[in-house]
Amino acid sequence: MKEIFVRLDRCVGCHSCELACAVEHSAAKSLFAALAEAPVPRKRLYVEQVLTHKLPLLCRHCEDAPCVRVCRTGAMSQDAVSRIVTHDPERCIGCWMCTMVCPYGVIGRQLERRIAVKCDRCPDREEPACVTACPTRALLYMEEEDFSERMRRVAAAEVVEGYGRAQAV
Amino acid sequence: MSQSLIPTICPYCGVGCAFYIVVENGRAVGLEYMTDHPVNQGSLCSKGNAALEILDHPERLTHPLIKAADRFRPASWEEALDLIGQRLSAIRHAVGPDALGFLASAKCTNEENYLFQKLARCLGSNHVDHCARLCHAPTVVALAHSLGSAAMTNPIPDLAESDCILVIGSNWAENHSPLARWVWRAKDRGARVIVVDPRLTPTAWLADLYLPLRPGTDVALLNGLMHVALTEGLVDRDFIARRTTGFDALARHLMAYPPSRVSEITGLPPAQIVATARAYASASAASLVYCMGVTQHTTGSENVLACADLALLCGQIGRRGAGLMPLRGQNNVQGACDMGALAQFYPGYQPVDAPEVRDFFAHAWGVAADTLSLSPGLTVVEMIEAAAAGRIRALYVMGENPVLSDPNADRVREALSRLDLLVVQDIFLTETAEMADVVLPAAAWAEKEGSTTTTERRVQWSHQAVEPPGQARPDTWIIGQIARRLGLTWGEVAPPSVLAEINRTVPIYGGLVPERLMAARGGLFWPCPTPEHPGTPILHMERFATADGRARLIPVDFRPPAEEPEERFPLTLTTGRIAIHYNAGSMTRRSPSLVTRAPTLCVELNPVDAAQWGVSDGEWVTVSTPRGQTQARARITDTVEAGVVFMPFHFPGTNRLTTDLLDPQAKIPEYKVAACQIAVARKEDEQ
Amino acid sequence: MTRLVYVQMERCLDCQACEIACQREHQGLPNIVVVPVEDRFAVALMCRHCDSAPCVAACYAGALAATDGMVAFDAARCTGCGLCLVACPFGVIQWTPDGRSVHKCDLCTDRQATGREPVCVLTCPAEALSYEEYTEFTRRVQHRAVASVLRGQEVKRR
Amino acid sequence: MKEEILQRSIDPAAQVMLAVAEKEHLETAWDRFEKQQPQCGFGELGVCCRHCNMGPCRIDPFGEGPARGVCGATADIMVARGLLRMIAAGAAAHSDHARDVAHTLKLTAEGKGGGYAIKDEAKLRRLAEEYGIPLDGRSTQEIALDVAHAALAEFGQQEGPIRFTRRAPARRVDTWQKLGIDPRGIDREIVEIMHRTHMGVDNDYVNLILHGLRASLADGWGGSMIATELQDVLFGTPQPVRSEANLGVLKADQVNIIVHGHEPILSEMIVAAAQDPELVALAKEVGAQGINVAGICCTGNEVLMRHGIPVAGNFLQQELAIITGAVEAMIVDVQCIFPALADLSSCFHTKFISTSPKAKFPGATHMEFHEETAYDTAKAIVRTAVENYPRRNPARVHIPDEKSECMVGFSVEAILAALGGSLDPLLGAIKSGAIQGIAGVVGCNNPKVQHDYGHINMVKELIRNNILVVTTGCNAQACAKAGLLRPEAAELAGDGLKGVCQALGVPPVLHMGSCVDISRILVACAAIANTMGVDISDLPVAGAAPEWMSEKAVSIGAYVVASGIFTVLGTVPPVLGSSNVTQLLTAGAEGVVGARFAVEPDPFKAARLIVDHITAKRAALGI
Repeated sequence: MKEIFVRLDRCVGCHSCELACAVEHSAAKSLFAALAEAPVPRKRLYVEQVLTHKLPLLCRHCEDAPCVRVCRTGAMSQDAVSRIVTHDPERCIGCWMCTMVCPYGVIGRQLERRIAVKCDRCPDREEPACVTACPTRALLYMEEEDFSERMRRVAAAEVVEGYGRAQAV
Repeated sequence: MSQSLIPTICPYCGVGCAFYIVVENGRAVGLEYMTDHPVNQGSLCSKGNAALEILDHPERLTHPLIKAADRFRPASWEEALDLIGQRLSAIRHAVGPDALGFLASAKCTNEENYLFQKLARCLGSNHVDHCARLCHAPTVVALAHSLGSAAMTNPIPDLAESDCILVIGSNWAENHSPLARWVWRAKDRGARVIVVDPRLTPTAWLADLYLPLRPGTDVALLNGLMHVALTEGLVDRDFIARRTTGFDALARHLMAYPPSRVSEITGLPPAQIVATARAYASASAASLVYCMGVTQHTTGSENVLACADLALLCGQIGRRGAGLMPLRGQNNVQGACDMGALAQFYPGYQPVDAPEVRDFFAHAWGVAADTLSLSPGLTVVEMIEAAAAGRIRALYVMGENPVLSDPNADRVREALSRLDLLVVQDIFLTETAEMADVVLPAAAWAEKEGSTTTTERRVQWSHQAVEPPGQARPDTWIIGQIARRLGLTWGEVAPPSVLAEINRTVPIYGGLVPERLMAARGGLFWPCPTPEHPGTPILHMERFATADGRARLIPVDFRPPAEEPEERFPLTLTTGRIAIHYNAGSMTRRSPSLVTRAPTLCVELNPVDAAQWGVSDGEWVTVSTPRGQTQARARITDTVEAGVVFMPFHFPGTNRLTTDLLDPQAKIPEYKVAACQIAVARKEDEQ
Repeated sequence: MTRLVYVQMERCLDCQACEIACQREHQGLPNIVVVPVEDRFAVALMCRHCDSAPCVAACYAGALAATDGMVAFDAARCTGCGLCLVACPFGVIQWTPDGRSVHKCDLCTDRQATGREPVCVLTCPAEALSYEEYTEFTRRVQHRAVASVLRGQEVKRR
Repeated sequence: MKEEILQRSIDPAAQVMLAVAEKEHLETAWDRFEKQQPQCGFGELGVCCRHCNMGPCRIDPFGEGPARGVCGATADIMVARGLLRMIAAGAAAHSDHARDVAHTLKLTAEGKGGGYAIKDEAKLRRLAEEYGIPLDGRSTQEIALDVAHAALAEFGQQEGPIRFTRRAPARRVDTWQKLGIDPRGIDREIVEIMHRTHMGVDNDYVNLILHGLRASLADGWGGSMIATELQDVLFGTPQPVRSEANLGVLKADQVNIIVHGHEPILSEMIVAAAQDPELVALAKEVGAQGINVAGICCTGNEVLMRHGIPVAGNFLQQELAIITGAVEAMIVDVQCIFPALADLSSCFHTKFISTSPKAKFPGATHMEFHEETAYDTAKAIVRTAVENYPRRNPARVHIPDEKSECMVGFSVEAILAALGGSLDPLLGAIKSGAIQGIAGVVGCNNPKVQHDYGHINMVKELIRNNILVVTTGCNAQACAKAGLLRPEAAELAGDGLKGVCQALGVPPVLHMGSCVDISRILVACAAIANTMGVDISDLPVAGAAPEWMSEKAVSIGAYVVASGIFTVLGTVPPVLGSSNVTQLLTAGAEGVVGARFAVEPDPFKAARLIVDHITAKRAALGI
């Protein structure tokens, strides 16, 4: 299963992922046309900043997800195979329990109603729109093993570099 | 119908939350939140929300009562006061001033406590003490020794600036609830919160690390933390060198407390001890919050010294976010101590055995110097003992309920029954008042004015909102009337004029003049020596309050609790408070919205123990110790370890079980540890 | 956009201040309930003022109505049938002591008329309750999430 | 080769070169465009503001995030301010070009022009009359000097009017005056845009847009028109001439010199120097058969129109030309020149030579060009190119075969001449319906659109519907490459237009010049309107920019609409973030200036919009 990984040092806060997300969740799937839609398409991820650091926050599709646990109507559910947490607007009563337990604050609302909206990993796309949109590749869509391997390679390179420096001394 | 909002200070705990009383036609009709108060920011705990329920309570005392033939009869003020005056004079003349005992009140204002101890001392007795003895006497003793000043070093909102908050023996989530917002704000910034408590309390809910140590092993843990900090090089060498003395001796001493040994004593894994030490010592600013889990031991003073040592060793004191924070219990326990309602101190912690101090006060109070005694008085528990032994013959109790609050309650009852005169001045007919010869109806907090001092040394003025019920009168008035009948000429005793006298006699209160204090929203911090002084929110920033300005590092050794489980009493009883009730419960047990939520005494025990003793949840059990027994409803929970049982002390009963063994220095009883046993109550025992 | 009472559940320390404040404000009937869970957690439950509120759907008398972002209750119309109690997913509609009607959170409508916040929010010592717009609430949660992620990152860099 | 590479252009020559680029891993604008994907939506919508350092500020177009910048600017304000700054830059580009032309005329009149002469004295005299300059008994030089001074004065002039605006019908001028957008001076309006769009000045989007129109009019009826007219005076007014277009015009056995940019001042001299016997001899010496000059972009249009110098391609072909491996020198002046050319030419023997003191390029050889020493510098540049010929690697030469014939040079004067000296035949054809109307199709290339797809399809669609197309800029070159500028292309036109073209022997698409020469279209429209006694906005005419990309195009679009001509854009301008501004430009403007914008990326649908518009205008005129 692929996951969306965030490279924490890469986000420059351009909000492109947010726009791409909203556009992907529009009927027209085009920025210019989406502007005129009703309901207004909603983004499902959020670029936030703390001190000087910028970071896109998006649903982590937690295992044993709190939002699924608290949902009293079954609107929020986790796919048994893909582990993707999705939300069924038909069953949502807008009680906001999911929002209140989400550790990341990434369950949004549809403006016109108090209905939750959240990341669905772009089921119509090979790669989620936010990942495609990120100009600095801060977002990566890949298998967990691949991401870890990538991190290991970086770590190994650093170790080797450090070893080299130590030898030089 | 015009409504007015009168600002007031909550009568319950030492946090000093402020709120408004909505007054209409002279009656308190509602409560409104004061969102701009610097500590509670509008918030109130359950008790604060119910505070108004005691004002118009049907059980309020509304006229003086005199006991005749074991029954109370209403009396006029003249009669009651004259009777008290005559009896006190008679005992004083017949037996001497040392036969008079005075229990002041941490629920009363600074002005009232000041007058009360002034009355005792002008009568020649230093036997004036109050329940601070039962909560933070070790803090007063130990911190005065170590830091030179016995109080919380930093304001409560400072907690939000801490990067590590180490909580030892404090269940502030239930007992000082408004701290929660400040701790959460620190956590939001990434601070680590470590809670040390034998019980998994709601305070421990928000801990990043929870250390369930064995009751009474705090010194071992604290020494262990210092050992790790020292051996890992995490101590603040610069701070130690510049600001302290005694490091070498302490360092040598600590070598005896490696984590492995501390682990054996405390029952905590060594890794937790190491992690705690690292988090606390390496934080850029760390606070150490402690409360009665530290003080209410026979080793209470040593526990406090060890806390101070740890803070000093790591340089975690005298800065924003770095403080040593003993949380005081009652709304004015700090003030009552400041005002000299302590057996060994005049107001402002000036020792009674110093002749120059004695002379100063004799002059200030307009009495002959030899009227004032030079020998330190008896403390709370000692007074009870002296009463039992017949040495104390008259006891004047202002707003305390020793029958419930003192340890070994059965003995307290017995001792009080031996008195020639017991005068109780209170708002309700408490368990102690029921034993009194004369009961005087006092005004509740909102029915009078005066200043109180919070746990953070914040002195705040509380305004009168309504008139007392019936003939109830403010304590200052009552004390003044008694003083007059004992031949003391004090002139006016209204709170502002008493505060003006305090300004002159208590240097740390010198600048807290009445007009300034009444106008200061959020109060002022002592020390505040002059009317121009801004007050001192953080203590010890430049120097400590010792003679040489340096703090003393004082090695302390672990001693086991006085009473350990044995065959007949195989369990360890520990006591404390719950969110819904307050101390002896004379107010909260009469507050409908509170008492309905916690109507009976409970005893918490671990499922393992419950199984062993055949106790099921909700069942009545008998809890007994070598001193006595009581019934309580069992509450089975794994938040206490096996072998430990917990009982709140808000109901009659709990303190029949606790021990009156004392810390030798601070004379505090060991409420937190007693050996006990439990058994399912027999039908006929059920309450 | 309308404000709502949000609960940060991890902050609740079971002090029950909100219950008592609410009870005082509503003539002795608390509309918020703190439910302790396994002695390690407590959840403050009150009417969520659901968008598609099951209680409103269940109420045939028109006593419950979704208006202005809240579910309002009109006691005068209540027949005391109790269907709303059954429908409520959170059990926060309760019988009055006489069993003839129900009571539920009214977001302290009377107080709001004079610009004052609901009492449960004001009184909560732990700031577990907040009365705010949806975006304010999520923004705070997001900020904390970012901060904690970054702390992890900084530890890694160290 | 990847299919998508071929999809980048419909031009077969371009396709060949794109394949070569792909094979040799040479990066082109299309590759960089892909790497820029996805492009910033805030920028696309115009709701990103960097006008002050409290920002950058952005407005969430979906209404969830911020609705105002730090200063409080709404989407309306941000979009309007951003659009105005584009107009300012575009108007500045055209007008600064014009200033140089006027300056060259002045130097020439003073005898200081290094090789320039006055080629169209008749036009000079007509202009002098327009400016109210006495002619009697004065020498050409004296008159030229006065005209140059009069033109130069219009840049710094503080009070209007700008002279050529009065070529517009009186009703049009009246409209401008009523709206307060009759431009006062060329530089002034541009400067005022910069002032008004500074933080905290003009924050009323309507007020802002109106001033944008004023500044654009100072371009279209000022700067651009001055450039066109004075270039005609100096270099001759174009007359129909035949030539060739596309990369196939490069010659394998000759020294190939490409002139690229926008001004004829340089390229005229290069063309002359390339015929210098000395240099031709030198070329032979180094083994070449001769010197071949070809153009790209509007400087190419200038020499194409006046000298029949072949054109190697339009804007997006500037890199492809170098990739042929057969270019000895790419000589550039100003505007629309990729800085990427420096790196790309370094992969070949090609010399990338910059000439303008205003436009330097890292990695280029700078041979600064001044009017006083124009010919000498031109010779030096050409010599450099010739001397570079031996360094050409024949193995890397890929010159596509593709080139098309074209007939170009339809200045207003030339069209009049073709019509027999009067507009009446044209008006007759329009009234009869043989010609339904006239569309000016202009503008750039943009990798957002398949290269030339928008241009060619729209033009074909229009002529099929009997709409006479006049063209300039990169559209003109696209049409040239597609063979639409041949008289034979009349076959592609509807019967009415075909008949007229065949009768006159002209193509159905008339090449009117470079992008400043859109002013010629304005002049033509004004003349037609004046002849018919109506306003320009009443005419069955329209404008289109199917592949526009530059800020100049924004200014052009603005003055065309402000002149009363309905204009269809093929790429979306950064205004959609403000529904108010969008509404004003695409609807509200109609009631104000009698014309509006439309945006339609599909050239067929865009052509339909124009046809419908023209049909409606005809109906309104009762023809």
